[in-house]
Amino acid sequence: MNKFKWFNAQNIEEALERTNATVSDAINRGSADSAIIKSGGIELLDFIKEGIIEPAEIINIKSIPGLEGIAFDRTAGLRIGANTTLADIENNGDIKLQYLALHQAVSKAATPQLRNVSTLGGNIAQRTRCWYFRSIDHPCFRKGGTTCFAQNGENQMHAIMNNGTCCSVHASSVATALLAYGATVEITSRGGQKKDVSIDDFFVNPFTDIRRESVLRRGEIITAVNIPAQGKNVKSWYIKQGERASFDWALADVAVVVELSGKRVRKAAIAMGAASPVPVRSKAAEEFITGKDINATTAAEAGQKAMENATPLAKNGYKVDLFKTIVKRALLESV
Amino acid sequence: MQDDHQKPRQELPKKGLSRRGFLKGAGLTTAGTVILQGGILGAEAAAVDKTLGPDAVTIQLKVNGIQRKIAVEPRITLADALRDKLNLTGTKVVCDRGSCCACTVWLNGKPVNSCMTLAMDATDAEVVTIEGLAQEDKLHPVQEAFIDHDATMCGFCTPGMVMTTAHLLENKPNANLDDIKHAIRGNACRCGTHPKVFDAALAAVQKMKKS
Amino acid sequence: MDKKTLIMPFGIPGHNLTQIEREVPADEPPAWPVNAELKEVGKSVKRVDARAKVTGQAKYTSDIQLPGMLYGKMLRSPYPHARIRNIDTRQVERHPGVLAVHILGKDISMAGSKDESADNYPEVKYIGQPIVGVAALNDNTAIEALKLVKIDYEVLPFVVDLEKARMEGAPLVFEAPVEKEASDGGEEIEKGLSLSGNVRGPSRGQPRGDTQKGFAESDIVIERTYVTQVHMHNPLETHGVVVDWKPDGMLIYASTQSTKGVRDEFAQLFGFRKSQVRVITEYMGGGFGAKYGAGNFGVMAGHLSRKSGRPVRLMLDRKEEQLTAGFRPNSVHQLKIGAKKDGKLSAIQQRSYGTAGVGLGAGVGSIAQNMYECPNFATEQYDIFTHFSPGAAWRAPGAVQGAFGLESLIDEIAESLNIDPLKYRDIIDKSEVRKVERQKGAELFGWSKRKKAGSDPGPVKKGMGLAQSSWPRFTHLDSTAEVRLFRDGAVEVRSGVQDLGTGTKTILAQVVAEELGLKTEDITVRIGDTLFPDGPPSGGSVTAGSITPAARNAAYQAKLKLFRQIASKLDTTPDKLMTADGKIYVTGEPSKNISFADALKQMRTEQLTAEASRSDDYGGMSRDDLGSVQFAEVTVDTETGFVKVDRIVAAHSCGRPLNIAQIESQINGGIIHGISYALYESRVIDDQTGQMINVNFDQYKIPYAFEIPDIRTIILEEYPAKSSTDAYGIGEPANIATAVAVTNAIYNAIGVRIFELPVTPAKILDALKRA
Amino acid sequence: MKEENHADQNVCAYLRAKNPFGTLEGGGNPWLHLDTANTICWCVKSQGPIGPDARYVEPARCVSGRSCYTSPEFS
Repeated sequence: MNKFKWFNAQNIEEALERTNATVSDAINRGSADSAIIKSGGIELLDFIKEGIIEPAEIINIKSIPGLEGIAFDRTAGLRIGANTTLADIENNGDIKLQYLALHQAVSKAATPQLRNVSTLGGNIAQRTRCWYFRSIDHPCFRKGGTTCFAQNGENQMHAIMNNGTCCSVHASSVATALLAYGATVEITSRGGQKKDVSIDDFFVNPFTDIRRESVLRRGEIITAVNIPAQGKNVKSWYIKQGERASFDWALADVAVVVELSGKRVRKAAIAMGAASPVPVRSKAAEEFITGKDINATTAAEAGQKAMENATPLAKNGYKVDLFKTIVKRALLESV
Repeated sequence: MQDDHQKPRQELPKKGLSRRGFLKGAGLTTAGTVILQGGILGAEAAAVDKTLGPDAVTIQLKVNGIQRKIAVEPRITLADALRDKLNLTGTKVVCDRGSCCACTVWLNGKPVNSCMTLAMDATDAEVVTIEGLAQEDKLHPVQEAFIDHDATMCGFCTPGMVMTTAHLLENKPNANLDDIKHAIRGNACRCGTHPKVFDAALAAVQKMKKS
Repeated sequence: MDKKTLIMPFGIPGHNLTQIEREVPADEPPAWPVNAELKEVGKSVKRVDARAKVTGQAKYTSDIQLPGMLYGKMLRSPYPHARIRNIDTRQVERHPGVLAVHILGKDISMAGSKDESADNYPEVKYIGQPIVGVAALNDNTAIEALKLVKIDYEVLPFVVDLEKARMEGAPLVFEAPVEKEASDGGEEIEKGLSLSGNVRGPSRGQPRGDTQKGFAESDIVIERTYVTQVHMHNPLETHGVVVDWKPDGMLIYASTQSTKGVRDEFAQLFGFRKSQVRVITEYMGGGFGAKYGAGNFGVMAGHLSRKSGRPVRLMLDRKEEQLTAGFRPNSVHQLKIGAKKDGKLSAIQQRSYGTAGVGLGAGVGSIAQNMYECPNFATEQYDIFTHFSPGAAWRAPGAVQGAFGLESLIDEIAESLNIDPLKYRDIIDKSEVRKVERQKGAELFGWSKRKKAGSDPGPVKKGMGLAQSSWPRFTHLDSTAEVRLFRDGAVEVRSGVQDLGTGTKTILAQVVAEELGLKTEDITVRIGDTLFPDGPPSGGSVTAGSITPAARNAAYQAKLKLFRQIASKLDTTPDKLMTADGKIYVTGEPSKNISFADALKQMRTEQLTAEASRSDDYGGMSRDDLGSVQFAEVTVDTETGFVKVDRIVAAHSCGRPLNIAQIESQINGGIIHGISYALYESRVIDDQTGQMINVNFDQYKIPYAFEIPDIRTIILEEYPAKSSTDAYGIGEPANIATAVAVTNAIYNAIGVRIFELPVTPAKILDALKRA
Repeated sequence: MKEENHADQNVCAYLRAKNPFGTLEGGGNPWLHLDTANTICWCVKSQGPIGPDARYVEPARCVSGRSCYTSPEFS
């Protein structure tokens, strides 16, 4: 690791004043003078250890009081501070009861040891685990290079949709659940301005801007994630399939949130991670299942619809089948 | 210095430090305001003197019950600080990326990857390493069970396995096989001790019930 | 040499146990009875070093800190193929905290600072090939310093893919074969196997009979191609050393499977006598076959230590380990087997290709040649060179790849002949050991409940399969142990042999305790140090079979010496004395005894020592094998393609079992490696850059808790009457059959065969679509 | 087989091989039973399977006449 300075921020303003780069900035514009914000630090340390960034200063925001915690209110919904660890989310009773798919997604993320440290803010702001992107030896588009090695290379883990430019997939499986619940990300910027960004808008597709995966800019910080209250008849389920059951990144993951009227689906959100460069909802599947009962036939059909626009690459065609199956199963399990 | 770890460690809070005061009672917006006010008030104080490093900085932490002062560059991980500065080499670095948990130590009562924790983040913290798990000469029941059930082979994953398992049993005395698998799901072993680790952990549950 | 005759147990208790007469060297100890009659041997004795391991006190090479020690790091080639025009290290030498810089030449023993010139630079043939090393005050400084090295490369075309490397016109890894090159004497030198392009071979092993004729006489002939992946070792402790060079010798801490091998290479390279080089491996974090020899990193550390005058620690990081420290080569294995209607095999023909990068050794072993009765056998095994780091031996090298093909095809032939695969082995396998293992294993496993292939209803299907293994009983005769008795009561066994985590320390203590009538915990084990008599390298499952007889023999000789000293004190002659339960007795007069500890107090000298070596196998060397049978049950999700191994039953033999718990542990390990080979692990190389891209534990998938099935082992006691302990290793046998037992079970679940490892969801879904 | 039996050869002092089959009968000459398709060979001088002459290392080729050859007598 390179030498860097350390700054314990006591408040958000202080942190935002000092920071001059996000990880994405540092990767693309050089990091010699960059001062980067760190919460849990897993992601940041990973990049530094790989030599992909060499920040001049780390601004520790773990030291900022009040940035962690979970508050649940039946009408206002759920608010999770950005510094809240995944372990605290996993162990929260309200979340287990009211936001089952989120609980499931969090408890399947990383390892227990990492969940004790990783924060929600860091988790959704993390960069793709594409093995080319993570390799200092592969100057890909996302690192300011001139090619996507995965397009014609080892793309077995990669995107099966929206994959024409860069076929990486977003790493956060927690985000898949947040997307299905219609969460918003609270971003605070210099001067204390806050904005709530819908999670749909939080992630950035590579064809929009290949050098970043979220709208987060320097001088901004995630302060919380808010999730609306879910009605009484809302059910949810999350399924993650990695190569290993013990701990792994998702080859495919699906979060389903359905609002029922009797047995009939009134509203559905079907979110897929590891399908596209950013987590996506399948409008086709959602529209199909809305107004219908969920049963083996309709669930399977919804799975088919979810993959209507799939454009698999040479080595990841199996992921299409995988998604069809887990969309189906998540729908069936949700009720 | 080498003998420090043989001294008894002090009792640690089992659940670690949690700041559950967050947002409780106070309205959400209020908390946000408080933060911002703090920020404004603190702006003047945020002078250069608050920046530490990049050269060695002296930090304090409690390791295995003993208050220690060490000089570390901010880039030094907790694992390296323990191994190189305190000669506590029981903590092993294997993957160096948080994917194998061989470097597991308890940081404020919670098992974490010391290879992915900067020593700075352990400032004023309580750390327990494999060397500090036994109380004087009395092994932790998990350590005893690992010996009795041949749960070590090369032994390189063992410190991490033991620290993870011991933490589980301290917090969940009735742990079953599924709990054990969930707890050690991130701990890599290349020799294949897992079946014996399962046996040992289950035996330790019984042992701890009796004691 | 004087000889004597021993009557020894021979065969399998409960099956065919009998006695056999063996002529053995006169100084060998008497034969031990079967394990049931022994006190320490054959029991689940606790590991003697377990406490050190569970408390973090065990010091591995990577934990060694010597006064003034520096940290070494190496700069490695980023290119798979390049010529080096120039290396500029001037900036590095001036970098604060750097105390030595060294450039490796073609001949790394000779390359000092003076002959570092372009002519002496090696041609780079793989990514990760080390070039420059630095020793600095800490790791981070060393890494920083290496960034200041300037190397001018001429980048050359490369090939890393097995199939592409075989093609005509592929970039050559090795140019101009040395065939027909004249020696100084003008004669043509030995050719070796031919090299054509990057294809070298074939190696034809030991063919027998006439396969053409055999196939013509067959009622059924099936030919298939089996493909296996590259499998990384990934011991948790990486390769590495701490080297302290002094003008009069070297001290080396090494994470190695062969202390004496490391010693000999350092001595040869640095111009010392072997006695001037001391290698220590007290604790070692796994090797699995890859940790042999000094290693380029070791030699680099040696040069850096010599130049700086300080000890240097150089451990590979995980990326370096995966990039450069060896792997099990992949294989493309074409196998053709002919059989008669009654199942008897009439011909086996195999051809294989594999790549060990720039190295050799990518064959599929000799399991197809050895395991079953078949009069006609032929093999052609080719090595394909690629621009990648060299492979290394990996737990049953060749046999694991070979078994995947052989045991898949035997299963398929049984199916075609409508014979149960278990019963089919009874027809073609002459091994008594495996026969018993099949019976016992099938019963414990519940083989009779196996259903017809693919017959489970629903999308999630269960299946059962089995496979067998064969591994020769190897021993290494240059294996010596010393037993020392101390007047203060200590009993020590010493040898250079190392404990990789297999439990060598404990079994040595057990056999010495047994011989002396003591308890295992009474014995102090000092091994892994070349100051002690040479032990065997640990590879090929030779350790237990090589060093435990030596240790027992040494204990026996020490005991006789002690008897000679104390016989008069018990008013008897030495030949009347015996040991048991911590005492020395007069045979036939149990009241006349002295405790072992008291006997030691009466020794004439402070210490008494005896040394002994592994003798030749009793009854002559033979090529019989260690056999095993493993059964697997799997669940296959046909909608997602995911496979889970639910349980394994493994029946194994390893001669006289010495420590049941440790053998179980090793079998568990072999099985888990096998499952991982079957389902998870695979090196991924990007063909565009030649880089390995899953070069970490994050993307290179080894199994964790939820991937581990329920494992039951059956350890068959079996006495071949070949040495004073009659013990053999279990490391390799445990690893051979698992993967193919799993794939045979997958077939049984889904009714479709998979011919390529690892069996990923993609392959299952693809196979189901094709079916 | 014949072409791989090197019992009669003076192989280079710097050749090493790890071949389980070779240790069957002990002693210091593992290549007596060598089947290089299943054996890892390396050169001590270069610490790898690429010899100092940039050619590959195997017992049949690491013999007198090769430019980097060292007779066992002089090692």
